[in-house]
Amino acid sequence: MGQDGVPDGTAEGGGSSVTTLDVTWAQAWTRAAAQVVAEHRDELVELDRQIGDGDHGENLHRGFTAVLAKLDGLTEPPGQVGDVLKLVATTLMSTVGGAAGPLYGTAFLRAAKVTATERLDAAGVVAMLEAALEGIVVRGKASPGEKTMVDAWTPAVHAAVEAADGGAEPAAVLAAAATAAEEGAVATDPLVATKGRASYLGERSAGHRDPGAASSALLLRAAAEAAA
Amino acid sequence: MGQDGVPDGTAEGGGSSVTTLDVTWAQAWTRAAAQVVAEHRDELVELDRQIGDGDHGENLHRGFTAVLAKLDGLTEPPGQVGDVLKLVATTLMSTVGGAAGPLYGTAFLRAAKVTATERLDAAGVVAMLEAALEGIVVRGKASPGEKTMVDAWTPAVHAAVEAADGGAEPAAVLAAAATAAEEGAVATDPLVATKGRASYLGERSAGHRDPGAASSALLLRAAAEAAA
Amino acid sequence: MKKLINDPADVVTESVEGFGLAHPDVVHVRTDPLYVTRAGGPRTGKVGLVSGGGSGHEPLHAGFVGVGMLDAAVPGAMFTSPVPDAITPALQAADGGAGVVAIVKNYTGDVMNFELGAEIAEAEGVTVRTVLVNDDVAVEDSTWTAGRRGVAGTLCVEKIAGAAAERGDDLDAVVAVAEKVVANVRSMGVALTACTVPHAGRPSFDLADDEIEIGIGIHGEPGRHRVPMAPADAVTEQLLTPVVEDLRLGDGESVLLFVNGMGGTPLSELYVVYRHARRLLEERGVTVTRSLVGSYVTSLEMQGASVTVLRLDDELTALWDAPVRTTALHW
Amino acid sequence: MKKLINDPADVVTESVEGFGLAHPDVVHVRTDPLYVTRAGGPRTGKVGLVSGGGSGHEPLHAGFVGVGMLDAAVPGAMFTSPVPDAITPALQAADGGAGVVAIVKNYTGDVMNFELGAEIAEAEGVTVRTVLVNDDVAVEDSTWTAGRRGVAGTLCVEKIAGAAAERGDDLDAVVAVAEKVVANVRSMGVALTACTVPHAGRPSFDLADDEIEIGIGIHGEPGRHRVPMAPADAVTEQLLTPVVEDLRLGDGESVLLFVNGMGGTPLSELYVVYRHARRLLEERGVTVTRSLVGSYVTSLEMQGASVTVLRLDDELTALWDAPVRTTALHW
Ligand SMILES: Nc1ncnc2c1ncn2[C@@H]1O[C@H](COP(=O)(O)OP(=O)(O)O)[C@@H](O)[C@H]1O
Ligand SMILES: Nc1ncnc2c1ncn2[C@@H]1O[C@H](COP(=O)(O)OP(=O)(O)O)[C@@H](O)[C@H]1O
Ligand SMILES: [Mg+2]
Ligand SMILES: [Mg+2]
Ligand SMILES: [Mg+2]
Ligand SMILES: [Mg+2]
Repeated sequence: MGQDGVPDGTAEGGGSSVTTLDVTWAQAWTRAAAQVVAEHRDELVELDRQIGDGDHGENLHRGFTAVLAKLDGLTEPPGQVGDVLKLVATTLMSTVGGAAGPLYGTAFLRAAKVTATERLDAAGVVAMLEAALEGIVVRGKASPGEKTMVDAWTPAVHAAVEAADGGAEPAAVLAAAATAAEEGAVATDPLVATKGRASYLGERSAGHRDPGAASSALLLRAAAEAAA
Repeated sequence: MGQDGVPDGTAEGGGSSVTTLDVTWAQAWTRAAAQVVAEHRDELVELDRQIGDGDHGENLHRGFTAVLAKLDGLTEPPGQVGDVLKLVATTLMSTVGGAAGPLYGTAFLRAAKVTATERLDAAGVVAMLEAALEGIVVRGKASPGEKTMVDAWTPAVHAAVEAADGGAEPAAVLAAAATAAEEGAVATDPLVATKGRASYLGERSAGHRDPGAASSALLLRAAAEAAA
Repeated sequence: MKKLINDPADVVTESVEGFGLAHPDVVHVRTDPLYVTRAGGPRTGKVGLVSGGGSGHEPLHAGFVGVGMLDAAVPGAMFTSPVPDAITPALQAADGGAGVVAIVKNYTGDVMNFELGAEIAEAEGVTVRTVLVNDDVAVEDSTWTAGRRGVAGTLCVEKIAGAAAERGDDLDAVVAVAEKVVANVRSMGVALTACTVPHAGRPSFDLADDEIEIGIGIHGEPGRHRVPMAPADAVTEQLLTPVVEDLRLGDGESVLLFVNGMGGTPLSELYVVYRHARRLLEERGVTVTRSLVGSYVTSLEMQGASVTVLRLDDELTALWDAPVRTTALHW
Repeated sequence: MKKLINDPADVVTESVEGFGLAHPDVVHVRTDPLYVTRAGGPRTGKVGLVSGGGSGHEPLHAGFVGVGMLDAAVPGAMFTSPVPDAITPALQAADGGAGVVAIVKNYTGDVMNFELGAEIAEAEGVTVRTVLVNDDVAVEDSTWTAGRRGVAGTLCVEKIAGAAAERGDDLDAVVAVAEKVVANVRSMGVALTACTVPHAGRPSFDLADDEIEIGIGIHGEPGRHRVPMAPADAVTEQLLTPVVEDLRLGDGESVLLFVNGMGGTPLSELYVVYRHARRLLEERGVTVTRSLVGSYVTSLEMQGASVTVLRLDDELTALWDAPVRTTALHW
């Protein structure tokens, strides 16, 4: 669903059929993201309750509910992938609050800037993910290993690059990214947080999954499924 | 203990040996009272928690602890029964607070006034109990059946009069009063309170024992046992 | 039970000592017997104002000692009326020669202890008049009860009588205005949780997770009835309606609306209650011209709130607005 | 979870609406986006002061809007920093032409959202300077944390910077005095019970009946370590010692001692803590010249307290004493 499915007329390379992701996919991703956030709201609240302040699921749910309303209220269909991502960015920025609002807001804003196009190929998907991670790092100044959402996005970008380099199609690139993000989120469990609210706990933050890494994995899986 | 035990030299009537209670008994009563209050402190708190504010046991315990300290601090032994009761009265009045402080304070003060003597015979015991009840009623303006300590003292006085009329000795008069007070306290269980803090509960005060009636029974039993 | 206390037997004294240390410019604390007076002592010729009662309702009453309100406060043990031995010297200390008004919440214990304390003070030459506060509409005022209790409305009586005394009203006039407030103020409270008296060590009543207790007093006594937990607006209506009806508030009247926290309630929730109570009053044509929201007459750490309405006229409004400089009320 | 709220999603808006209705003489509430300004708007030529953060800490920050303190406050969702969309107009509304100081508690979310909000306001022509408050000594200030949190000391920064702005200090001077307060104020808190965020519906952490959590923040976050329940004096010492040591307070210095309740703590207990904290300071030769005791920077209905010490000099003392007319602080 949402995947263009039409072999790209100007496909290059060794005869592989090349698909691209378009604005329909972007909308499908957004809707899928809103749905997984709603489904996992309580789980994310619980993760944040363990090592934070218990609002992460609620904040994202409020944000994506607003995103859906914005999407439904559009009078003209968005023309470019970036239009959808920009709507997501600004809405999250103005409704989520907390740490996640600016972080995801900046991620989607940067992603939107590099997707001012009607179609994304594998390289486009990689560029989008790289821009998103860059936005998170610019805003939050965290490095990998600090037990934040960076620990989901970094391996995701890595896996996406690798998949694209290996000739994978956009959907497969996203799937690789999602899987890596999920592994990255799980890998935050033993880490001691040194950024964000969990850092106040010191050693006691170990043994819990970072909520932002968990939600990042959910968002990336939604992207992959919208493309599948 | 504390009972004089010496047949009264001027005994009248049909050859029965008459005993009297003296200041030693009054002190023994006071100490016994302090002890039962300490032992039943939590029980009285619990009764008051049910239909009041949960302080009755604590208040009496604070009061009788102060009474003991005063008694121990006396430089001269008290000469009359009333001296002991007056010490109890003023100490309770100035340390118990709440409803029970003025009520017991006034009871012991009135009782002290009619026991300005070295010895109490059965009639003297009756007069003492009557004066105590009168003090409680003057201070609290409750009638029997309102679920207050009056419901322990009224039958106690009644039983004391009856016993004395029947020729009982002081110890037996007190024992009859204590038993009647105990029955009176139990009989407050089904009553709906119309005086004191329990009255705020209306119908919901039924099914609980009045804490002041319960403590009154304890004090009267202590008096009887000090005379036995 | 977890509390920031040392020995339960010392909590009142230690707390009042701390209070005195923190606010030497406003109050002076005397121990043994324990009472609190206005810093600087009584003003000659001013009617003195004294209140008191069991502790556990802080800032009531010691928090209301200061210019424009009380001259002295007598804190009893937790939830236990103070003894005459403390009341008498407090009445004496508040006397500036113009007599003293004792503002007493209508509880059997408080009434009797103040009666005794006043008797002795009078014997020592202090003219004492007593005003009983009985604003709690949860309790029927009938021969079937000890009469209505004094709860949060007490603050209104103390503030307004305090202003009258401060501006130089004589004893009769201060008593009259205090009684006018008593006649025009009503309250009703709800508990979401019970409180734990330190020496008891367990909650004053047991309340299920989905129940609330309507018509509670401020001593951890259970209320009049227990109802299922409901949204704040519905609870507010259950508190406000009997208050308004008992006052027979009519279209066009002006009131003070006071939403009081029981000690453990977040301020944010009190404003949610205030918002709806105000709407309900407005729907009845009643104008809220003065407001107070906060935890002023508490029941230790109890969660819950009470709604107090005071019918205002120009005199009461002006006295409410008059300056007050206590640790808990200040304007 | 029992709370006096309606829908958890509406609690902040309804509460702030009620707040605005109750205090029209002091504040003005704007909704959508939600922020609170001083009644009467900004004073031309005065440096504006804005703060904000997640809700659930009431009276912080909206309760500190008024003459002598804040010009605007931005309440976020419960325990969630407000969004730039609300921060920007609040900064604009506070601007009297002399620039605005944003007082931001040092949390990742607050810092980032205020950064974004300020960026947009600056693009609209408002000069914004930000002061980060990070008084919580429970958190190590190192590369191993997001830096120390801002907790109850924030009140001191807002009060003193507010007084400086009110007396006409320019932007640089207000920032300088705010930073001076930040440099000299430290806090440490303890939780006896956790709090429950409305949308979460269960306590923010689990604490056994005989345990307390030392070093908690104000967002229901767990603290640094868990210890057995102890008498108030012992707990007070555990709070005060790290504060004093971090400040390197020496013999002969003067301080403000601020004992803050976390929302569900009886005032009487706060004074017990105050009493011992003051003694401990005096034993070190430190003089407590100013005091504040009450629940000002809270964590919903959490039971617990924090101890804040501010090193005073003549300038800070005079600014602390300067008149303030907000709903929560008034003198
Ligand atoms: N500096 C940072 N860089 C990247 N991610 C961060 C940073 N700080 C926090 N986060 C992420 O934000 C998540 C928490 O988001 P949320 O609960 O919405 O915010 P808050 O901590 O303000 O309540 C954390 O789990 C973490 O993944
Ligand atoms: N008007 C009254 N007359 C007689 N006894 C009363 C009256 N009011 C209360 N009492 C007694 O006082 C007891 C409560 O005492 P206590 O708990 O010490 O006082 P308080 O109600 O002030 O907390 C009641 O159980 C009742 O027996
Ligand atoms: Mg969070
Ligand atoms: Mg009692
Ligand atoms: Mg009592
Ligand atoms: Mg948050």
